[in-house]
Amino acid sequence: MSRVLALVSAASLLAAPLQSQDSLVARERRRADSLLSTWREAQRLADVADSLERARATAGSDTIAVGGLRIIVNPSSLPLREAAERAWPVIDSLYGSAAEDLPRYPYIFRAVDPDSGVRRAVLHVGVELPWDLDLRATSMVLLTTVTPPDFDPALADWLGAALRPALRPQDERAAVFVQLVTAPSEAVRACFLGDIARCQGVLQIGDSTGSLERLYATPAEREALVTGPFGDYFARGATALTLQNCRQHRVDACTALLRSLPPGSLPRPLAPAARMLLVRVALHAGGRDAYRRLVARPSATIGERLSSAAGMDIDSLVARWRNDALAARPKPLTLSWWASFAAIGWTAFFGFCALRSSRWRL
Amino acid sequence: MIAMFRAVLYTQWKWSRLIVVLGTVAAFAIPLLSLQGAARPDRGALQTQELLGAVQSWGALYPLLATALGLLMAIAAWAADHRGRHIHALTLPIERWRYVLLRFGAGVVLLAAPIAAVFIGSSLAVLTATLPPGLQSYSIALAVRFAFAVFVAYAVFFAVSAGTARTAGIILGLIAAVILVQVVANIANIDLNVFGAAQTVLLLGPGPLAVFTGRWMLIDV
Amino acid sequence: MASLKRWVLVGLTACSVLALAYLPPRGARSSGKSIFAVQSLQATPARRHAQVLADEWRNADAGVRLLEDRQRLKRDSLPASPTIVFRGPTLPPNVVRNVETVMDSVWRGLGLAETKVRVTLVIELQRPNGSAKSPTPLQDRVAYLAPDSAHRTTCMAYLPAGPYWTSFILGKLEARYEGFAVARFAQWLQASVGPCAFYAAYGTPGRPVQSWLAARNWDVGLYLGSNGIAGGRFSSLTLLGDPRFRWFWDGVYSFPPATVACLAGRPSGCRAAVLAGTTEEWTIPIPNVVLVERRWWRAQHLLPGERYLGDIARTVGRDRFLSFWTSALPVDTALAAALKRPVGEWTADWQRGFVAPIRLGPAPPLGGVAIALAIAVFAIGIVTATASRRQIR
Amino acid sequence: MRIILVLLAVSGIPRALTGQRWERQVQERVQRTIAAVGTSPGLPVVRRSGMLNTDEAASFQTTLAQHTPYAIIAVCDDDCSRLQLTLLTSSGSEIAKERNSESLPTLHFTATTTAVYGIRVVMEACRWNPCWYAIAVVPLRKIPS
Repeated sequence: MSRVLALVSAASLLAAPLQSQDSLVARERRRADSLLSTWREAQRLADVADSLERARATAGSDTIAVGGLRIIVNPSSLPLREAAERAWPVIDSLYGSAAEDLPRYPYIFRAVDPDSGVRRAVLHVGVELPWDLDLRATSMVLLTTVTPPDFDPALADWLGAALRPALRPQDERAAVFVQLVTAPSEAVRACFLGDIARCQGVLQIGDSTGSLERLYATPAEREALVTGPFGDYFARGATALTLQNCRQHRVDACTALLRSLPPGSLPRPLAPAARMLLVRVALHAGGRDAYRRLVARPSATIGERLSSAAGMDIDSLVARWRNDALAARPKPLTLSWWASFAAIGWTAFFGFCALRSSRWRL
Repeated sequence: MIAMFRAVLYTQWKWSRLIVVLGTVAAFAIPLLSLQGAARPDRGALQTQELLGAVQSWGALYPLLATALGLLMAIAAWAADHRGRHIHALTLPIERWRYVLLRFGAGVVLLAAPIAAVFIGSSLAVLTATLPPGLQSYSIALAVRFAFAVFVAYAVFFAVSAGTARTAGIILGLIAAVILVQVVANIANIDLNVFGAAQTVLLLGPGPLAVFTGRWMLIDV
Repeated sequence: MASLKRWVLVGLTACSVLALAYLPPRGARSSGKSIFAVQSLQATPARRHAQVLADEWRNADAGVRLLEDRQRLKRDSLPASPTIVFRGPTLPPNVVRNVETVMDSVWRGLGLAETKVRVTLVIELQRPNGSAKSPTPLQDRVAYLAPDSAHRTTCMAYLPAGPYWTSFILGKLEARYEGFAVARFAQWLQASVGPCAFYAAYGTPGRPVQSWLAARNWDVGLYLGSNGIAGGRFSSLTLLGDPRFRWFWDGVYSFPPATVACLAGRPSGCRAAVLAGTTEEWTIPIPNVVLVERRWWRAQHLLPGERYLGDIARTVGRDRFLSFWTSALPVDTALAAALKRPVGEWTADWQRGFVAPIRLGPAPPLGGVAIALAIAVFAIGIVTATASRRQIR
Repeated sequence: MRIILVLLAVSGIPRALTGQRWERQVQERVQRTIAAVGTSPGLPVVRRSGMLNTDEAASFQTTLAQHTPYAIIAVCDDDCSRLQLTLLTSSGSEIAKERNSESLPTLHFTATTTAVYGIRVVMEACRWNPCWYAIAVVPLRKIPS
């Protein structure tokens, strides 16, 4: 009898911790599984709720169709039709034949009272617009919120912005010219002076390896980059010492710091406007199907996509981009006629005030 | 002497009553405005942050008001004497230094009204507001600081304005010269930061103008 | 005199009108209007509910994974250093060895050798995103499985490596050639051991301390090292920036009043900030999973709270810290006994070691006031002196 | 009886060989104490070991044979300064308690009848949690009457 009891007690003692661990894991696993199934159910419900919201948002709304544009909006005094008639040719000229796909991406607007104090239903779908926008502002909204058809993330990452119609094409070109002249990068300067290969490097349309060497070739540029925009970032923690070395013109230290940046965070010497202009040039050269060709193969490199869109080899495309940018040199400062008149007027006014001064009267 | 002071006080009141009354109303208004919305009982942490942000923003007006009051009162104190080329003042049967002190004293007495208005306004605003837990009001400290700022501004501008036009011209010229030097240094890319040095010496830490700078928080932790 | 009364009356009337206009009940009702004319897009309540559930699942899933890893643990590693387990792609042996070598040096750097509570680091190399079947697993928060009644001598730390450290560990980062990248990796490991470092160094805390730390999610025990959590002097305070700028104060006021008061060097505020979480008896769950906030530096009661307990341990020495750590007395009594000073005073001094006390309220610097008054008096003196020499020409 | 011995061997000795420093420490101490008190041939020494945080308790049951004097001893590691040892009946009422011997409490007991008894150990003071402990129920040689 006593042996059996001892056996039972010893066995139970040995088994206890293992059992408790197993049961704990099993219990937690069950909890996680039940949470997961609840989440799946909630997800399904959320999908239904979203679709209902979409239906609710578009119910009782007018649908305005101009060309490929579809605008769903509640009845209001917004001049959306006229705005769409203005915007459509610009959008159509950018996306070409792909603009026919735009009905797949309708605008959903909710015209609202511009008085911010008025209580409104929470917005779950679409965009709110104050109903007092004028025709120009409304057309701007359409141009700046149009969804580029089949615009893939790879292209978006490289471009740094969505591809939409340019509001001021001449200004965009002029901005690129200024960048080519002023960007603190030898590679950009070489591009400006006509080195097309360097242009491709700074536009990052080739392979992405050794980007640091291609974008910031000289030690001075790297030091300026590290001590300038990244000065604060590197001044703390383990990089502080290396930063000091970099400040003392140690090239290896500056390079090391820049290499330690997370992938993709190395600043590009040319702003998105430059790449945007390159795409516009390609689309302009490639005709109405250019955009379709541009978005046809998201897996291809940017260079291949651009040259297939433009229907020409990448070198000539980049050369054309450079010529466009150089042709858009900003106008030198000119004095407008009214400014000179204003200057003379003010001079006369203050002169008159001076003559009226009591000090002249005896 | 009392009668003399009363006479100076009265004349100075006549010259500067508009400044005093407007300054008093402004001094009363700023604390009320800075605590707008503080009476809502449903303030969470974020609202507390908003409230303190608003108090901090409105706080910038106190030193401005103090400076403006000091400047205008100082100008008003001497304007008449300058106009009369000090003949009246010099003919009075009183030592000139006493006369200066009477003028200064009269200005200080008149400036007591806006200082009191800051105290009353801030006390009223605080009493009628529901402050989030953890925050407290600093009405007295605010009024005392305002008094210091007004006194210092008045004294400095009183001294400048008591001088001749030539003195004022020299002071303004010096300031203009410093600005010019800084601008030229910036253009020529010379590593010279006169403004920074002046800021460090005058405004930061225990600088002579530190009483005007910093945060004038009526409500704080 | 009549004119004086009239002007005084005008002033009083203006003030009364202002008071009527702006004081409650009329003035202070804020309408809560948005300053923007249009509102931005919001998720539907159903979608938000799904997101909350996804978050709960992430936390539960992280706990389960830690428990499963703990069961699978092999005890063949050296007793004097933490075990390292990698999740994700299989790594070549030399990579694992490199990481273990760095971890050993980190462990020695923390002054740790063989410990009663062993630490296991589960380094999660970057995982794929979620699908329709499950949400994205926890990837951006560090989680700890504290020793509990089921397993008393293991503390598990779950470290999602993220894209940067994953590429570093896999040797795909250009910076792998750079010495300091290794140093930063060591810092990352040291900072990531978190509460497990305290369990290893000082064992399981007594119930009051455990409950206190659980109530505040270990915000004062996230870092045992003596440097800043990101090396050098870097701490959560550094993120506040420069007091001359407006955003510094926005940052300061985003913390609880006690924390702000402590930043101003007030012992009462420091005491309240330290003892936050001691009022209620916090039940320790089983399993005891500690999930560190994504932005932990925004959820602190002390700045830089992450090193508070580490600094106390270094200051008072191991024996006194252990007496506090395992004490059955209330936290304030035990801590004051270990510090041999009132908690508020010691903490205020500790706080001053990192940042000069911020100035709250409108009080100006005394020195400034004194100098300003001296200048004012001096100016008046000059005027009185020059006035005596005034002449009419 | 052989089966019990096997189980006890599994529970105790191999873990002592592979465990941490503190676990080895208590195993060695209990071994030395058993040797010091001396055991009765033929009857097994029941041993338990484990770890406890301050103020935690652990208990187990074992069978004590009638008319056999037993020494029930408990040891703990260097970080433990006070251990409480209690002998209980199977129904849980206390028979004997030892709390004054700091880290080496010992109970002497001779059962009138063979029965299951409970043994409880309480970790009263451990400066570095958890503290390891080990208990041995040692049958002593019967004193000839």
